[in-house]
Amino acid sequence: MVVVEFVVSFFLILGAFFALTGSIGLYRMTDFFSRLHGPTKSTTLGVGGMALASAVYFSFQGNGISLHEVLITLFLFITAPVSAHFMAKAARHQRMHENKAALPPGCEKKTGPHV
Amino acid sequence: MLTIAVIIAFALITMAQVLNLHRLFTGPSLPDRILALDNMYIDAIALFILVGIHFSTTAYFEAALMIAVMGFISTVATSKYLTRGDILE
Amino acid sequence: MEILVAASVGAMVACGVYLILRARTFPVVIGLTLISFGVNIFLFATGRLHTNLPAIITPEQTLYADPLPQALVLTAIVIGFAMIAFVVVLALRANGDLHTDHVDGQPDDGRQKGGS
Amino acid sequence: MTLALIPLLPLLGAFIPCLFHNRNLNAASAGVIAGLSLLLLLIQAPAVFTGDMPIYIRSWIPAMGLTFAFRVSGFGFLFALLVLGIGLLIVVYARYYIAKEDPMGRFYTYLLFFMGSMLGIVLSENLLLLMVFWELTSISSFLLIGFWRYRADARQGAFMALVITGGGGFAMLAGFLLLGHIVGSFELTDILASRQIVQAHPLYPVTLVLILAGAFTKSAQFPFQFWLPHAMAAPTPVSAYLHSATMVKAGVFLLALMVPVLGGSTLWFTIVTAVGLITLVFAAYMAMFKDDLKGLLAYSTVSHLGLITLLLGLGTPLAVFAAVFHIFNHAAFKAGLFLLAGIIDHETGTRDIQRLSGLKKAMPVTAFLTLIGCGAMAGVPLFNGFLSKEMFLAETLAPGLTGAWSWILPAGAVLAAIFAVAYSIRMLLGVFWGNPAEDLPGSPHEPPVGMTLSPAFLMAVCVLVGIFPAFFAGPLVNAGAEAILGPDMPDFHMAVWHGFNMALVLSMVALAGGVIFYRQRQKLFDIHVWCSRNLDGKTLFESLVSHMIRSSRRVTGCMENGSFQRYAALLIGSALVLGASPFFSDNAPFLGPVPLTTLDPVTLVMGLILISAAVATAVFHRNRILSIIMLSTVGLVVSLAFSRFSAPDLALTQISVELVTIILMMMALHMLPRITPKDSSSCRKWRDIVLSMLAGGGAAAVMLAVLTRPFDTISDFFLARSVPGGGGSNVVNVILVDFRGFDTLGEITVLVIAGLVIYALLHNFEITGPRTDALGYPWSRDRFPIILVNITRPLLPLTLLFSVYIFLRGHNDPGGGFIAGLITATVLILQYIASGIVWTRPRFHFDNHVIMALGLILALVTGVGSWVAGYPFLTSTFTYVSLPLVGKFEIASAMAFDLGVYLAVVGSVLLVLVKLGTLNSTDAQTVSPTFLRKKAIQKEGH
Amino acid sequence: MPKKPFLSHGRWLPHPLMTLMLIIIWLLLVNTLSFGHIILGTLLGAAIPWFTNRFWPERPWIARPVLLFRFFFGIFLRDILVANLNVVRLILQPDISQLQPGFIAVPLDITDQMVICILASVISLTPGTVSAEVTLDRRVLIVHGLDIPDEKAAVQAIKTRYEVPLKEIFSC
Amino acid sequence: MNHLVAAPLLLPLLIGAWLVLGVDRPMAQLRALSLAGCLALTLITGVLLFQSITGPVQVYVLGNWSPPFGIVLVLDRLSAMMVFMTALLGFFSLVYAVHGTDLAGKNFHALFQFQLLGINGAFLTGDIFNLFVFFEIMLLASYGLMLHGGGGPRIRAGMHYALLNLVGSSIFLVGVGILYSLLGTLNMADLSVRIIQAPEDSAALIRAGGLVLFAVFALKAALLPVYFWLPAAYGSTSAPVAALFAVMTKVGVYVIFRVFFLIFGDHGGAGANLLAPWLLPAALFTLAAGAAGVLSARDLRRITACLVIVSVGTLLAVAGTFEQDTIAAAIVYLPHTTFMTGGMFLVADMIAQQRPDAGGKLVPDQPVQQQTLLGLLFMGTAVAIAGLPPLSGFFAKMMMLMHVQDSAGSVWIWTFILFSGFFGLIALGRAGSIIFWKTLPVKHADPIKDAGTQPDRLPVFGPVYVLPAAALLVISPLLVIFGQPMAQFADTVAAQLVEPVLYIEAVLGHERAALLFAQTGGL
Ligand code: NA
Ligand code: NA
Repeated sequence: MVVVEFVVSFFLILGAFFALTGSIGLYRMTDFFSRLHGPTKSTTLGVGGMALASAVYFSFQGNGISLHEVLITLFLFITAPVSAHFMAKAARHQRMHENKAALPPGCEKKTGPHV
Repeated sequence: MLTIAVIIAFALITMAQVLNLHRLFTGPSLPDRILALDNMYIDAIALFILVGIHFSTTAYFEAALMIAVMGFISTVATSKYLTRGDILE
Repeated sequence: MEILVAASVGAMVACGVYLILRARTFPVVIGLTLISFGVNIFLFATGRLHTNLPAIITPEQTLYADPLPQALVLTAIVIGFAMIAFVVVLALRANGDLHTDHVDGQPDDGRQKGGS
Repeated sequence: MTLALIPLLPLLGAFIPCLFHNRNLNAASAGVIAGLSLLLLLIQAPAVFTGDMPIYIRSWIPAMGLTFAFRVSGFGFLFALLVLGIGLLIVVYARYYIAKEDPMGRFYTYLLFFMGSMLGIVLSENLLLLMVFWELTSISSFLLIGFWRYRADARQGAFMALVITGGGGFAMLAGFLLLGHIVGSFELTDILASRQIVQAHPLYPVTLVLILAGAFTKSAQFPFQFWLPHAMAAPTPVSAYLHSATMVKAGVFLLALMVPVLGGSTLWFTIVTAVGLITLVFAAYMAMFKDDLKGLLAYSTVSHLGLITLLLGLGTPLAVFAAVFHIFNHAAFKAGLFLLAGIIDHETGTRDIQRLSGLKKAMPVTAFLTLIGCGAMAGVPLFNGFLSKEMFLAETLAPGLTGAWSWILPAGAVLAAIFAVAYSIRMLLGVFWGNPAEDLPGSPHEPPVGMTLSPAFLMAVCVLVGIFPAFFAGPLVNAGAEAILGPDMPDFHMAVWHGFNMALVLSMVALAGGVIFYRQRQKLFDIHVWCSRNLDGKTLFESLVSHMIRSSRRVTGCMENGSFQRYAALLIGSALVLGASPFFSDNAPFLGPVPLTTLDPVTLVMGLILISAAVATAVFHRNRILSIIMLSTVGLVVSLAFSRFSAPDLALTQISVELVTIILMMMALHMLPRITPKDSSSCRKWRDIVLSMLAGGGAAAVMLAVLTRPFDTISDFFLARSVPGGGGSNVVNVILVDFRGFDTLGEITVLVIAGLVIYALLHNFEITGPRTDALGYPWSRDRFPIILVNITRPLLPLTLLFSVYIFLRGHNDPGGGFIAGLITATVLILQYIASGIVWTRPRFHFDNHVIMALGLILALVTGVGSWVAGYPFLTSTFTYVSLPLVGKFEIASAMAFDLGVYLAVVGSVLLVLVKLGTLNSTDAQTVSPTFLRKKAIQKEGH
Repeated sequence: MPKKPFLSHGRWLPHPLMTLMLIIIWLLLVNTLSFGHIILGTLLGAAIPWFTNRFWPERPWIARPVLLFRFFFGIFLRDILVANLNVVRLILQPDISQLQPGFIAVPLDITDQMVICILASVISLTPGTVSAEVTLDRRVLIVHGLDIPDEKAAVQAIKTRYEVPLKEIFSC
Repeated sequence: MNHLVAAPLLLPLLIGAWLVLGVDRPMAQLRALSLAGCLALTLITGVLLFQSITGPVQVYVLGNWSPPFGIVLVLDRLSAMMVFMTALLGFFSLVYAVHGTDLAGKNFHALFQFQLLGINGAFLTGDIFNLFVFFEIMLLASYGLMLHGGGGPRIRAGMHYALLNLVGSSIFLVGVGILYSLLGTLNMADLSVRIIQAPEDSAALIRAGGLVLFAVFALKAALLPVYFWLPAAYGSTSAPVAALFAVMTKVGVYVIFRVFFLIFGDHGGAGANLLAPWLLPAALFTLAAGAAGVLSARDLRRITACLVIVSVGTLLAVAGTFEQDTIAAAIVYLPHTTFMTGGMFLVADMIAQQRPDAGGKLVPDQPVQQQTLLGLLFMGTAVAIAGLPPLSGFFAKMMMLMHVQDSAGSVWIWTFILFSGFFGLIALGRAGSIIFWKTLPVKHADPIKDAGTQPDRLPVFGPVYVLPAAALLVISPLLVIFGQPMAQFADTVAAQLVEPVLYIEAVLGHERAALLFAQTGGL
């Protein structure tokens, strides 16, 4: 049981740490696109990890295996890139990248940002 | 041990939420705020999970799953509002 | 805990009321939504605040949170949703028909003298 | 019953003349009805003259002391006779008077209506019944005065009469109610016998004033006299009938009726006498200057009514006797004079004394009759008017008033008599004597015999009574006076000659004075014009009415200024004031005894996030999309709060509802201004801030007060019965679908209605959003980004599975039909968002109306199903079924109900959002769904 | 000559892969392996794809499931973990001004939209990159990198590490 | 259990759902269904009214969960009268509406049925939260009906109406929440028992909860200072809807009666006589404001709308004395004023339709086509409303004045009622005189210039069109002729209302009600 507790605790703290890191990225980074990385990756992974921790925890509560928390991770991993993609799209639509970073060569000939 | 771990996790997530809130309020752009809100949603999942472990109940699993499944819809809708105006066209 | 909940209800109601008193339909709708959040929490809390006592009958649990206000709030949320949907659309329709989103359907604010 | 028929015949038969299109039939039917009624009245005559008082009583509304009761007192008989007798004459006269173009049937209808009402007044035994008829005369006279609706003066006159007499009626109603209250009965017999009780009662003065107000308005007493002359815009028969003989006499009838119970007090004496005197003199004075014949007669009428009022005010037996006598006399001569004036008008086309002149050659009969009438009006001996007037003069000399004021009554009386003589002479000489007028609109000649008949009859009465009063009027007047006076009846013998006395002297003075006045009339006219420019009652009335309208418009406009902000502030303010009021008088501590629970840091931080997000929603409200984002933050934290405090179902519901709400709001926002302009002054803003602080503070305070109080609830029952009785362990869900399933049925009905209303609102509605985004960039050309399209499509089955899961487990765990429905609807909406309406609609081609209606019907049918088992609506049932291999599972009727909820939610949410989405999408809107489906299938084929 | 799909689809089972997934998810959701739920899950797994078939006309098929397996666990999960540690380091480093964020344009060889999406998602979930835009002609994927000292190398890394395996797995 | 008690709710719900289902069916079918439903509802409620007069208070225990746990419907005489009134008025409004009003927009008939459902629910429910639900049904349907057909003024007025009522709904929930949080129950009968046992220190809170509810009910009933939504809303919506709405303010009045007699009546407890200091002044000011509105209105519809306010003010001023006999008088007045104002909306609409230029505005125009018919209808209704004999208004008013005589504030009530009647008389007299008498010369159609346009522009109403207004008017003399039975009935209604023991006994059984006996010292 101690092992389980340890595993759960480890994953919880690690996950929470990742989640916090995501928010720190959101807080610290200087432009929108850089801010995007923390939440999309760290937070998703962190919360996904915490869900796994929860699965482990409930699997050892005496009510049989509980894996449904895995679904949280699964769905997070499916949806998080979509959100990120869309927010980036919105930001690009608002020309937020034009001052911050140079356009890649492939985009230059296109008119405007909505390549 | 687990109790302490949960408390630490709570503290970390709460701090994360505060940082999210900061970004939500300061922006400066709308995508920034949407991003902050989106992150708050995801961190809310963490809170549901922690509450579940803390109280040793599965009652909040559905809420967590619900956000994971559907939370992105509002982000998508808001982003589409910004890029297309017309969300449902 | 109780103070925090009370303060939250108060904040939502206060901000909601402030928004309701704006001159345009949209802030009013937002205000109504905010108020309904606050009122839902209020109604919910009439069953008192319980930690970790969800009203799902299990053999282990003997104490439960008051389920009745929860049911009421559920109903209130749904009804509130229907109402908000309606006013949102009404605001839209008013904007289309009256060519203004002023709550009084008056484009200019020349009549403000009555109130301010 | 015959007694009740006297007023009822004309009332109920009033519509009959209207049925004919033949003028003779109009008149004849009216005449027959009036005649029948008269016959019924005369049947009562023997009893009345022997001092009996036939009464007919039928219970009507005992709860309010209203009986259907009539009586024929001597006084009532006299009046009824006048009403019916003169009424019949008017019927005959009007047949010739009313022009072909005018709707004669309607005229007679109104006339009979009035006749019945008037009879009702004079024959009622119940005071409330009397009141009914009283107001009916107001209505019927309104219709009669306004008969020539196309004439402005008729309309104004009618309106004025209605307002004054109707308003007076309200006062009288109040007075009657008080009187009945004091006496304890509304039967006249009881009331008339209760003089002591009434006059000793503290409410007596109020009662008296209210009843007098009613009587004075009806009888056009000062200061209400002005409506009567303007009522002369009515057809002349109406003037003759209503405004001289009958209706205006209703006031004095009432005064006389009330003498036994209300009269005799100083108050009565003071008010009634004073009003009578002023009216008498003032109206007589005014009559002298009227060029319009009917105007002259109208003022004369007012004056004579004043005379009668004055007599009743004096209240001595002889005075009352004189009053009754004068009522009779005045009715006869004045009605006759009006009819004659009508003839003159009818034949010459004008009633202007200035223009009329020397008609006696062309209209000798008319002239002769007018002579009689004027004689009677002036109080010339041998005409009936002389008799009662002399009695009047005698009474004014009686020691009614003492001291310094004793001279005023005789002086006023004589003055009025002088005026009366003067205007009578003017009427007679001005019209008939002098050189024949030449420029008259019509060519004067005698009218048809039928028209002369009625005035001739009346003038004959004047003369006959004037010469043989005891024979022709004696019994009638005696009976009338006796009915009022009872044992006080004076032993008075009517005769032309009472010897040489003071009254006779005064009569003579009046006659002589009148002649002199008439001679000197030009000087008087000058003075009059100089001093009476602003004395016009009509102008006063109209300015009063328009002032009332204007000021009420001001008041209304001031309160009801059309500003929602004000209305909302008032509503919220009212709730605050009401809610706060109990605490001002309450000594108990505001907070209860229950200790506060400890606060953990996480909850604290989340609470602070909630509060700051709420504040941000308000602070950023002008940037609308930002405000929505803040709002959805609040929603998220609220959902967390629900889970924090043991409400998983609520957390789920809150999240899903929140999601749909945000989508909806943004869809609408696209077609609304993005920024809220600055509308409010800072003053207004501060007012709002204060009000919202109070509201929020109030809510918070009450919340806190509530949370610190002990609690005892019926919920234990739900917790105990949920599993055994409701078959589910999620108590919240069991409450929703079972214990309080009716609420839920109502709730989904609300959703369905919202769908319907929104659909109706958006039907045939077009609006376009802006062409660029908020920063001025053109919209992205990527309508349906492939990432979204391709992720959402496989996501659909997954999420539907999730919603099935949420649905099925709802009864035992958090979830249920509502949330499942919202998930289904949302993921379907997501398809619309991702792939567009054109693509999606044909793939989900159920009519959303039908889905939600089916949901509602399913829920309803489930509820009704319990009738089969003999239980009330919505009684649930459940059973456990065991299947081999599958195991034991539960089947509950609540599931069917919840399925109904599910369908209703899916249908209504889709209906609303899709309809809203198609608003701005031209291709989806203009093309029919079937076409879209074809097109999409074609595309698929490629 | 199209390759044989991993699981063939028919009229009654339009998306067999999805059916399988639904059954698994159902059992995960209900958290039991009881026979009743397996039946129910199978019923749902069959019914829902049938019901939503019209919404998902595309029939993605996996040419090389083994490769998918390898890609998922060998590259994807590993990268996620490593990349995250990397991102954590980048975020938490004291001086973030040293970062060189920027956009890169990844020319796409894949044409299947679904696979483009998967690629985009994978990119977003892995090292310091977020796919920000697919051009309207679906030929170029624009990616934002948190720290891209060398654009060309980054483009190349993405193409070789993710695009090529995906192209093989889905054979497009 | 008598299932008929639930019928006034289930029938419109079923018909409404059915109408939604057949949304694309031909209008004739929808109309037939809607009318049939309304007719059936009228008959059923008629039977219920009869049962309530002859029998005891009936309780319908929904879901078979005995009160106070489940929701109950309670049919006492007052609620029976109200549902019957609603059905009757609804039927006639609907008959009027099928002449074209229902074509002006979508979903009219379904909304109409749901409106009836909401109103009936508010009358029948014995549960305070369920009352909220029915309020919302009623309001949402009313928003739809009010806005039906659209147009600027309607939208503008509807916006205010809807927004204010939404604020009201939130306040309602706060009120319910306060009561529940202290008394722990939602059943109104149970509340009235529990309030007796409530601890001393909660009294102020309970009273605050009750008064907050009053603010909401005042909004529905249109009392000062929260009535301002009404004139514009009723004045701008379609006629049959306005006619039906004549009963909506009465829902507010009814609920004030119900809640503040049953729960906060004078039978002791923390909330005793809660409304006593508030109702009368509010009602009197409403009365005055309504009368001022009547006088200041510029068109007939608005006059009628303000008359609705007057009628509410009158009702509540009289009821504000809280005595059985005055309540009885108010209950006699209630159907009268509802039907007459409802009828007046229809008459006003018919008049407006036949006036080519002015419509309902009080300015001269060509004479209406059907002078006699419309004139008679107008005059009859006006006479009834202004409180002139021989129609019901006079008797109702007389009865009210008579019965408030001994109550506190009677002088004010008398003054206000009499003056408001006077104002009504002036306004209606003026209106009638302008509309029917002060006519402009008829513009004769120029056969060349207006070929084909002029003749069919103004409608001529057939008997069925006129029937609703006429039928409503006929109710007035009937109320007079059967004045005594009506008065007796009203007295029994008032008795049930003022002495709610029978109600409580019917809902909670003798034992619980006995608590009330104990408190009041036996009855
Ligand atoms: Na659209
Ligand atoms: Na990512």
